[in-house]
Amino acid sequence: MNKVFKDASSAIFDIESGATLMLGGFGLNGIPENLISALVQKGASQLTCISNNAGVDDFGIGLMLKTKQVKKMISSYVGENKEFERQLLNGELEVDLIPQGTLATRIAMAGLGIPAFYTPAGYGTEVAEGKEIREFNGKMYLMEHALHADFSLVKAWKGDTLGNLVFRKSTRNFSVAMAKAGNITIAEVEELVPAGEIDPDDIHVPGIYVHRIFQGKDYEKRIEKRTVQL
Amino acid sequence: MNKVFKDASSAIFDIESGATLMLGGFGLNGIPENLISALVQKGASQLTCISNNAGVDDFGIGLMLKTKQVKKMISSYVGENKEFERQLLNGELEVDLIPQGTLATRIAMAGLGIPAFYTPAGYGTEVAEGKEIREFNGKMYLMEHALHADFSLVKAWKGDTLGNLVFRKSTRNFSVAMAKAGNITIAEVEELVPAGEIDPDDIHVPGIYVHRIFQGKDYEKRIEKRTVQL
Amino acid sequence: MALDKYGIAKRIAKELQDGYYVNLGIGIPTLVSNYVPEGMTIMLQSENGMLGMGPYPKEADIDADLINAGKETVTILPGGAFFDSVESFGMIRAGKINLTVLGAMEVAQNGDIASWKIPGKMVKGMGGAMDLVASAKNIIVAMQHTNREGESKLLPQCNLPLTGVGCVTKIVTDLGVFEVKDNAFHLLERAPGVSIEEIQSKTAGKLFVPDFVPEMEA
Amino acid sequence: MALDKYGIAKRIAKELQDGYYVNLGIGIPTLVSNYVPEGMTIMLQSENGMLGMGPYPKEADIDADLINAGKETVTILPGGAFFDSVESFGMIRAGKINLTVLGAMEVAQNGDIASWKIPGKMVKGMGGAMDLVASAKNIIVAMQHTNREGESKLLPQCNLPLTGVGCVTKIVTDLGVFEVKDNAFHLLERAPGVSIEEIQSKTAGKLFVPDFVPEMEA
Repeated sequence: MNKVFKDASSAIFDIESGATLMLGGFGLNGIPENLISALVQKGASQLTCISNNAGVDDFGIGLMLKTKQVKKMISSYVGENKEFERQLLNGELEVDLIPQGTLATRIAMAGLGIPAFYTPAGYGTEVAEGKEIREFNGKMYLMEHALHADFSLVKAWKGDTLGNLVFRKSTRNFSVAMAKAGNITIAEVEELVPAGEIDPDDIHVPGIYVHRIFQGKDYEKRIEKRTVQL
Repeated sequence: MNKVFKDASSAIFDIESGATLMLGGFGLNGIPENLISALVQKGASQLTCISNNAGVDDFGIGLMLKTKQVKKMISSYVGENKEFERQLLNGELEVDLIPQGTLATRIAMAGLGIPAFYTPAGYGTEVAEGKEIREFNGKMYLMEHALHADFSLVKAWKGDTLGNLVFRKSTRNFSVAMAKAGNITIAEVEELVPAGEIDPDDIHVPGIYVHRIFQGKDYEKRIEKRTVQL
Repeated sequence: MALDKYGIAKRIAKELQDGYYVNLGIGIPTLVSNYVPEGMTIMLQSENGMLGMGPYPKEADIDADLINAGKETVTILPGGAFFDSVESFGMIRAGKINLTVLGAMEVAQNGDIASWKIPGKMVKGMGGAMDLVASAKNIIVAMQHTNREGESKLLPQCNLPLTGVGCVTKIVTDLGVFEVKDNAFHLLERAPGVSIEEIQSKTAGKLFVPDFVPEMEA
Repeated sequence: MALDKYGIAKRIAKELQDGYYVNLGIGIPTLVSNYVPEGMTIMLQSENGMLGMGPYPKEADIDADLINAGKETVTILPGGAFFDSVESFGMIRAGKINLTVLGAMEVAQNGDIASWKIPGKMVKGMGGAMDLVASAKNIIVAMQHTNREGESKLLPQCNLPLTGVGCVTKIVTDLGVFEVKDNAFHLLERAPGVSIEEIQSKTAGKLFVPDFVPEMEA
């Protein structure tokens, strides 16, 4: 069993135009920098990208928007990106906006093998249009479906050769659920260690979900809003 | 904010007869030994107990069966207990048997604020009787509901004064989901440490779910099947 | 004198109770954390996956792996915990958050809230707001009483697309504190020096004014 | 000569492929782990919350905090992971387990399986069996061909309460290997020295016997 790849471009060898991708991260926090660069280089287009945000103009998914590789974004918040706005208003880009908790949970349900569930988020709003509405214990809920992807691209702090992943601080965000929801999950890590080096009590994503892993390089980890205490 | 209690009996002061309890553990692995002893001593009766198993004759929930404190068991497997069998056959005990994954997931959904979901487990069997059946992507599923409890009683390895919990090895089992599903969650730990001593990346159950915590004592950790390599 | 944004935040901080788990939205709500009474333990949740959010870091402590839901660099307090977005919204939906404070564009007298979209202008997305308002038991809206055009934001019904229905329980504006119940805004307190007449003139929705309306402590 | 339980386990081990994540039920299925071909990496899942389950511990290494789904003390291999029951059944339902091996009381020619209850006798509960059979794509049943009364366990339809419907893909018994498809048991291999006539006489369900049925390698 070999899950270890040399680098990002070898790990995405079979991502073709038209694919549906999940990309981990929240804002620019914990995004798969190496994999995004490789996708830009490879040039696969007409992609459907599921990601909480769309990056900024010159970093993260913003890089893929610039090259017009993205056909559709499925996100909860996309307000940080001017190129995004331009393409959206021009009709070059489709967008599906989903409440953040619903988005996270739909992804999680794919990893849990649960096809549908009920959530209160969006009841009585335009998000509820066309959805099954149902009352449980006197409260109204919408039925939502699990969200799957052809490929999930995530970035973890540490990983081992069997694909076990550990995240650092707030970078777990959408990446844990996405890692479990991809038909093929590709993980880049800051440090790749031999199997057995990570304490099995501390693993955030067991290797069973991770099909390919490689040690990334040159992490920029750009900060969106640098706020400091005076 | 003070969540710390002196011991098990002070922590269960308001568990009255007729309450619905979740008790963590798998077999005798990771069960809340101190809390069970305190419940036996207190003598609250007519309890509904949600627990994957029912202990053995003289340990775990078996102790509460002996004293006839349990009105109803909700479990996936109860085959290790003769007193249980006797009470069941005599009609002294109600039992609701649920597929293990469905049981775990129904508990998890309570902690996730999701009232209902769909699972394939039990389709076409007597478990499906009376339940909504629905097809998703060509496969048949049952609708199942979240499972709540008045009190969740769990045992962790380490905990801090704000209720954060860490488990050891296979003891996480049902306890993580149950800790999140109780209206009041009471945790006993082998070691209680000040807030800040546990790495926030390694916490299995954040303290927001845990209302009371105490350091347990005299752990027996009985082994059900002592198997060794020759 | 009407409250400034710090005054609004300070007033909302009086709603805190020891041991509360609190979610503060971006903008004025974030400022509430500066007015936590001494000796009170409040755990702030950031919906990108953190409990126990602390103040901004010192320059030397900035960590790109640690941001809040507003994408700002922050710190974590002792006893805090990291988790993922699924768990984060799980605890929100399960009602584990004792108090949610967020901004709004409009609030209706039945508790409806609009805060995420202005048709025809750019749509940024609802982020976590729809999950929060659909789930929280105790929602306080922090906002200016009127919009930039001077129009009331407390309305008979919302004109903008809704974020959630019948969910707002209290509103703190620059002019006063309002409880939302029985299909009306109930005036609880006036900002220092603000008259009931001013509040009445700037509230488009049904306003209930009791016989005595205390002035807010300064 | 019919296979003993070790022979059944050994035959099932031939179905393993490098990199497989496998769930082995209690009894004969557990024995399969003793026959993993050398050089092959197989990760065993134990549904109480572990991947990478290792052999029983040495006496000195027994840890009461580490058991398998059969409640036996075990070990974990390098690269294994612990998790909770929710995640454990999540990976099962999501189809991440490549092979599931379990016992049965009865299997029907349409793939139905009965394994958890004998009405009138004690009911122990289904444990995780219903989740496993409803979710796994690749289910092999390991069992004796006949019950203690000598009656066939491969039936036109199950008589006992079902565990799952239309889910069994393969059966390995003491007498042979069977694929379950097109509403029939298809004989793939005979146990060493077992005749087709014996298999036919002990199979109550529809049996399809191809022209040539190889004898299993010893």
